[in-house]
Amino acid sequence: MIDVLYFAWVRERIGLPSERVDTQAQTVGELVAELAARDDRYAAAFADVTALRAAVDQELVDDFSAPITGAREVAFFPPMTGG
Amino acid sequence: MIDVLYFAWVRERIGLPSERVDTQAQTVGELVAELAARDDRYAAAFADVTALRAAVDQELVDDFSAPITGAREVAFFPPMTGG
Amino acid sequence: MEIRVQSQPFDAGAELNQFTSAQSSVGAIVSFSGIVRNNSAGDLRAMEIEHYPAMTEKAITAIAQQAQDRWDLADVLVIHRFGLLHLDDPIMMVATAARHRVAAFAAAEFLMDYLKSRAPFWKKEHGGHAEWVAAQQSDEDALQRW
Amino acid sequence: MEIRVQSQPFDAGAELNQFTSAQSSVGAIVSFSGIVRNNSAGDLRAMEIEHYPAMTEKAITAIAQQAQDRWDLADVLVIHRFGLLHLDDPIMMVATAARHRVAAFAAAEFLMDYLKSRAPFWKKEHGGHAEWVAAQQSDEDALQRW
Repeated sequence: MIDVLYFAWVRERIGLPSERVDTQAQTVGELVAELAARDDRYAAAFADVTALRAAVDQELVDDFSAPITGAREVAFFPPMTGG
Repeated sequence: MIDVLYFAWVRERIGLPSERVDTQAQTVGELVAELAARDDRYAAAFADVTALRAAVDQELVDDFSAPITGAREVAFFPPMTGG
Repeated sequence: MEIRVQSQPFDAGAELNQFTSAQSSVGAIVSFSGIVRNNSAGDLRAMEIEHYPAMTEKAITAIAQQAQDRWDLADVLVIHRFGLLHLDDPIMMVATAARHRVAAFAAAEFLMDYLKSRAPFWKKEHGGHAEWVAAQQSDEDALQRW
Repeated sequence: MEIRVQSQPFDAGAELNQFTSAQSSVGAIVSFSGIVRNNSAGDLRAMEIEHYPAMTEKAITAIAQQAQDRWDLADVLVIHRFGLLHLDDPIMMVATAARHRVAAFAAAEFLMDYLKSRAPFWKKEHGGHAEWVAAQQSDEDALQRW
């Protein structure tokens, strides 16, 4: 079980800020594939992965091949717009 | 007649903040040569012209060949240390 | 080093003075304040800032630590708001203190460049319609110079 | 644009807030404050700042005008003191306001680089003995980047 968090338009498209997911996915990319297959809302949220960023246990990952084994929390969001 | 102003250590070496000078000098450099010839204090102030900067009518000049004909005020000082 | 993530407004001038008076014999203080400006349509009613609470302070602290490792800084302050903001409200500020101006300026710009693209905030403009602010390629490119 | 040359102290935070509130829908405010720091011997009692009254405001105005010509700025503030100052006293400040942070930062650094070497101020440190602060070659070199 892993906590999956969504922010900004990813959250809006999926309609949830977070959920617990039971998954065997080993990488961020495998988790994305699983989620995207769920229904139209998830498919829309994950349609363009180049527009998405992810963090594993609150650390930004460089790309979606990043491992999630042992992770407690994975977050998906658009590129940050702080400052 | 021209007003000649001195600042910082130039002022201290000459012992005056300003004076009126009767001169036929056509350039900053000619004025420096006249002043430096006056006495030891002036000679000390103008000994190293590379350490000096000048302004003619409150405009910094690029070098001492700058003309002073018609000018009302010439100032001598070390490189500025504002900020 | 002080990092604050908050929904309440802050007084940039008071923060600058407090930051300055906490220093001793520092020659240079640089501050940056980010303020809600209008959208391109000119009809902004509010700006909503979402963030990732568990990550935000950690991410900003890591960025500030990088700045301290890189330049000879006496101190760093970062304040960043989230929630609902209005036109001309303060969004965030950074301040840097150093012996010399070059370090204070470089560190403040570094902090801003990284906060822009690497701190987990997302801005939504509420105007005629609501729209998430898109990340700028120029902001991503700005990281290349460091 | 506001240029002030004065002997009295000023409140950098209050100046920053007043400058900020005078803007409308500006995204970025950068400020720099210069503060009296100790000399290398650590025995500074006072810093004396001499200036060229007839030239000072004119020179600073020309520098600020150059900054406004060069960047898309909403406003510029420069305050510079002269006279006798003490450790940790504010010497001067600049503030710049712009839509975007890049212009606000660049203009503030440009102003500082030029004020350092092209505004008619001379600093004397009164410590164990009194000494005029020497201009740094690095400050002269800093002008080359603009």
